[in-house]
Amino acid sequence: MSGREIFSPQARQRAARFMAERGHAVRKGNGGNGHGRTLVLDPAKLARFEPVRHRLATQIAEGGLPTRRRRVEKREILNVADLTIHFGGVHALDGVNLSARTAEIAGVIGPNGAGKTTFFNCLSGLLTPDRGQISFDGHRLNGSPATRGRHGLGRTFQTPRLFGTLSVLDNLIFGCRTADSARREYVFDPGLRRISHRERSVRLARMVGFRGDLAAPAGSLPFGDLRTVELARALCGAPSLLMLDEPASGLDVGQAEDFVGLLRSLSDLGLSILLIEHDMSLVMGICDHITVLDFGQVIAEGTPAEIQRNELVIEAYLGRAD
Amino acid sequence: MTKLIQTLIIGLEYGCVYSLIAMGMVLVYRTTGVLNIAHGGIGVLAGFIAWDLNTLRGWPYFPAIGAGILVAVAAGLLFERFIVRRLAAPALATVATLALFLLLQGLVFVVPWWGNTWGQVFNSPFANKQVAIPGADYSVSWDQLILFGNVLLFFAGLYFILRRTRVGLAMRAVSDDPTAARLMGIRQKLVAPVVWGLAFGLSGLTTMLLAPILLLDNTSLTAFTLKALTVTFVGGLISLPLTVLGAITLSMLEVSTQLYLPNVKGLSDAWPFLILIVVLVARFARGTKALEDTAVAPA
Amino acid sequence: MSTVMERAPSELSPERAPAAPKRSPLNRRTILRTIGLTVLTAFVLTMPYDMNWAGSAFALDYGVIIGMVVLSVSVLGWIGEFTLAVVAQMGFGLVVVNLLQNAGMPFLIIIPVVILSSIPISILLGVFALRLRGVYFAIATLAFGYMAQKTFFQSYLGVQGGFGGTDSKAISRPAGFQGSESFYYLLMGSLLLMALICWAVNKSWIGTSLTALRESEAAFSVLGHSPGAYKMFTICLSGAIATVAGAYFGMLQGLVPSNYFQPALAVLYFGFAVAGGMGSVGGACVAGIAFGAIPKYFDSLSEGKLVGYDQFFIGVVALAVVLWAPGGFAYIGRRIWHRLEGSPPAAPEVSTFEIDVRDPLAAAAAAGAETPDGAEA
Amino acid sequence: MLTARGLTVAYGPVKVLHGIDLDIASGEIVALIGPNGAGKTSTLNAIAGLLPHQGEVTLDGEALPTAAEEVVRKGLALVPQGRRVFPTMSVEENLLMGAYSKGARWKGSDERFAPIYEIFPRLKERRRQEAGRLSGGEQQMLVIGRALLSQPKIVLIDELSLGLAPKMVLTLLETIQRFNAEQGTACLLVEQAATAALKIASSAYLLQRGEVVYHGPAARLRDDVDVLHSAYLGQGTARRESAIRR
Repeated sequence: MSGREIFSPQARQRAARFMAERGHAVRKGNGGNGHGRTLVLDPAKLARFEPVRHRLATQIAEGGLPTRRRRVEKREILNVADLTIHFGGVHALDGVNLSARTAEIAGVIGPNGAGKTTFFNCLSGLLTPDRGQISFDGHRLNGSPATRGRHGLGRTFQTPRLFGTLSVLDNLIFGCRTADSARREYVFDPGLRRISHRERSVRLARMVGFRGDLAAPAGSLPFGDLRTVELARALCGAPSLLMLDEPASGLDVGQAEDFVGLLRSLSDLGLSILLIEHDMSLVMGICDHITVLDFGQVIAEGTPAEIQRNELVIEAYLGRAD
Repeated sequence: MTKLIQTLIIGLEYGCVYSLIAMGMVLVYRTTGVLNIAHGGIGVLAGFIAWDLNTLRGWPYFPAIGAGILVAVAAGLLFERFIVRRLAAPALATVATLALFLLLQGLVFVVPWWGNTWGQVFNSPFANKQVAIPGADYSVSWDQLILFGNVLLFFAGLYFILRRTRVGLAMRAVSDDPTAARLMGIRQKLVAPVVWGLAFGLSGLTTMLLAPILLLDNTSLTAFTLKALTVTFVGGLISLPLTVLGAITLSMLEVSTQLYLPNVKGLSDAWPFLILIVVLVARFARGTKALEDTAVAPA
Repeated sequence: MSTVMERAPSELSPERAPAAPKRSPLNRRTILRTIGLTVLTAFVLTMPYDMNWAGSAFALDYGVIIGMVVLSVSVLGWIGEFTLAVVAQMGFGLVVVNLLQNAGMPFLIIIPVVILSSIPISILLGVFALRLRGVYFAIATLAFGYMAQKTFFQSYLGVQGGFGGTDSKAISRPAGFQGSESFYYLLMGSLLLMALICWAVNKSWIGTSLTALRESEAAFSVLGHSPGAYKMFTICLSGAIATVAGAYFGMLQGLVPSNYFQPALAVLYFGFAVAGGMGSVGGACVAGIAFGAIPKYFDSLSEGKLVGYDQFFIGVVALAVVLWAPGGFAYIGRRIWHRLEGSPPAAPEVSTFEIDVRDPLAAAAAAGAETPDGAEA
Repeated sequence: MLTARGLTVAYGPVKVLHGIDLDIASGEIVALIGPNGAGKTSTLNAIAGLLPHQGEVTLDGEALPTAAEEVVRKGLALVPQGRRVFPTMSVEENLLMGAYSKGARWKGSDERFAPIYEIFPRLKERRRQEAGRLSGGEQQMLVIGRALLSQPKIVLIDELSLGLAPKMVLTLLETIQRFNAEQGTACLLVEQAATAALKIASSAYLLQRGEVVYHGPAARLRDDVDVLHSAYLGQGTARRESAIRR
């Protein structure tokens, strides 16, 4: 049974229910918190995301996506203060402050060379900043990338870094091993802890929409699948904050829309997401909060609507309009 | 006083040898990304050919060593053309130089008339000629003076080539930024043979200069090469002046421990390792911030 | 795979499902494997007698020890590094055996102690490995080996000709294994045991993790696995093998002068490992035994007239391997085996040997310039 | 003068350019703009021979070679992204390398460099300094000067403004404009900071997801801030795109 098959009437019902639920969730979130989503899904947007919903429904029908919604507590999970790093004379990051909350999607945008990826590398411990504090989930974040990974900081890379000669399944199991050895709960689906690595991997792979051969070496996958599998691997590690570095670049429109739906759904289930992305319509469409970097400094932050109106941002992207 | 002069002269002598070898390796590494492990081996080949021509066939000394160096240069060109160019990755080419190193070390035994003995005497015409140093009970041999002179000449020549000639500038451009060099119209196919020829020739020259001081055998350069390898590390495998500085420092330390602290067994031989540790600590204390390949500094 | 099969057979690729009913290649494979294993066992058991025409089993003993050393070098290929300190580690093994034998310890105690004694040195090297990669790490190990030979071994074992002077530096073979043939069985047994351990480790999740580590250290570490621990483990495993090999080497030779432990020899062994296929267990054993034993045979055949030819030919073989089969003997062997089995040819495997010679930062920058994200980010 | 037909670039399985067409007349300044990841840099690198590509690229009716070191000899110079000076070489030596493809030697280099020094007097002041120690703006001057020394018919400049202060960008753009007016060197500018580039360009291409979504006078794109805005910050992108196509 592949994703293309026609569903049973029950599956169709569940799908419809899910779609309604999602629409509801988005609007409720909008009213629920002060600075939340000013983005109201207008009919044109909805039409654009129709394929996503369709595909998500398919995944649910296959038992992929968790559908049970829980009450999600919103609190600050990440707080970065005064993060500074320089390479030679270049200040790649210069006093960056940022915070992220549970069950929200925070976006980091900025022109080329603004320091976005460097920021991620500092957070995940691949780079040591010159200065600055990072507090994560209540305690100060320092130590090796591995320790941070075990504390629940998951990430993907700008160019997907799968373990190419290992099978897709092994890649995912690799993530699951972390989750178990660090005794982490799956924020977005607590039930996952109770099933075997293998089953868990299969479920998460299907959840992110991977339809290929799980036994194939990961290096042989087409590019879009590399991204989805990398995301699934990060999810297998049971992160509480997921950092995605340009998750949609190199994907075609359909895949990108899948991504949007999936991220939104994960975030609704309680996962915090920090996102670097170039595709502005995507960022504006899904982020709750956006931080704009330029020359390593935060030049603006706010809701998508605020960012779109911000003069400084427009200038950073388009140059001075004089 | 005598001891001091002795230290300086012998230290300088070995420093010259280390830096000659190290510079040859840095040159290749910087322009092609290959660590030329065969550097010592090539010198052995050149040395034995020169010895063969001079001692066995009765050629005069200078044409013989000239021929030896020419063979080394030719070997460099052939190695580049038929092996390095076929191997896309510098890492594989590094392994190829390792294979070449083994091959050359063994070659001495394979040529029947070169003899299976360890070490051949290959004296220069200036053997046993010495110059006394005024005011000290010590004299410098002509061979040592020739070594100094040659090294100075070589440095001057290299300086001239790298600063003033088209091909030298192209070599520096390639080592600074291969992609930008291509955009300037510099053809790697023209630069690489020059580099390999130069490096192999340099190795040959080093042997010629060393042979009168030591015996010529299949490992005459190897021990030096290994030490020089640690010295290149001091320059981060990159900087020529730093490499020379490292070489001189190492040799001075070695010689002075041997002369002043003869009782501390093994200290003089431990220096490469100790220097290495100091450099490592300095390099990493200052912080290469990147833990891994992901961390690309912004352009 | 079983869980996946049970859950949703269709989730596997369509090619995999119908492949199961075909039984004939499976049978052929079983037969071939049985034959191969039998022949190999028989050959290993009778080797000293098979090779009788060529001289004493001494050469073979020597080869098996070199096999261990090459295995030690090759194992380090799992973390994508190469070491030039194996010779020094051998030396330490030899010294430890000498000390223990002088203290009157029996063989069965000596070997475990030798293995334990290798750990501090491995950890010292491991500290380097945490900081340095590729050629930089190799140079550090080289400097270490150089220092060990020049200072410690020279003062303990003495230089060539001196032999340390007294009988107290002589090492004897364990009781019952005095003859070359019987000693061979001890050595071969040890080598097979080491190979088995390495093979099992490589097949276990540790091996999977090491593959992952090689493929992307960044991804490996952000997933919460410590690269340092895995590197340290591999270096300790490699060090233990080399140290035990050194212990056996001392037993084989009796007296070993410090000259033997020159770092240049480590370069030679690295060449063997490359020819065998870096990271491959079987390839390393075969290459080590072949390159170790064959020259010794010819040495004894030619009464020493052929000394030195070995390096030349090993150089030629290594060059040929680099040019035409970068995966080494292991790759060639796998291809032949697949042809015999009639299964599809092995995927054009990239050599496991991938050292990045350039500065990691510079290499990353260079690579970044050619990849899409470097070009646009 | 420079034409590209069906230029396609792929990194492995990922296509980043889907067969684009470009035309640049001699003496023209053309801006190639678009958001991050649109394929601008890939376009330049492919034309200059740094990237394998499909499609036909001709200069003055003659097909361009596919190797970068040969392309420059045909009269096309690329100023790559990120100010790729030769850091350990002096400013003079960098400039000499610029003229390498013209067979330059030290002899006569002063006359050769004179026009560059005239445009960028700062470079003359620092001609003996190591290029790696120059400031970002000076390095950018150096790479532009270096590219011009190969006496190209057309120069491709990638992300002139990256990491530079806005004022410096304006100065550099004015210089390019001046050089273009005086020498008639055509120029293809790749810019993320679109407004400034559009000011000096006569025509423009807007690239999105590896496809040309607009080709026409630069002025129109400059005046229609909305179009640009949507292309970069994604506001009702789809509708705007179709409007442009019409």
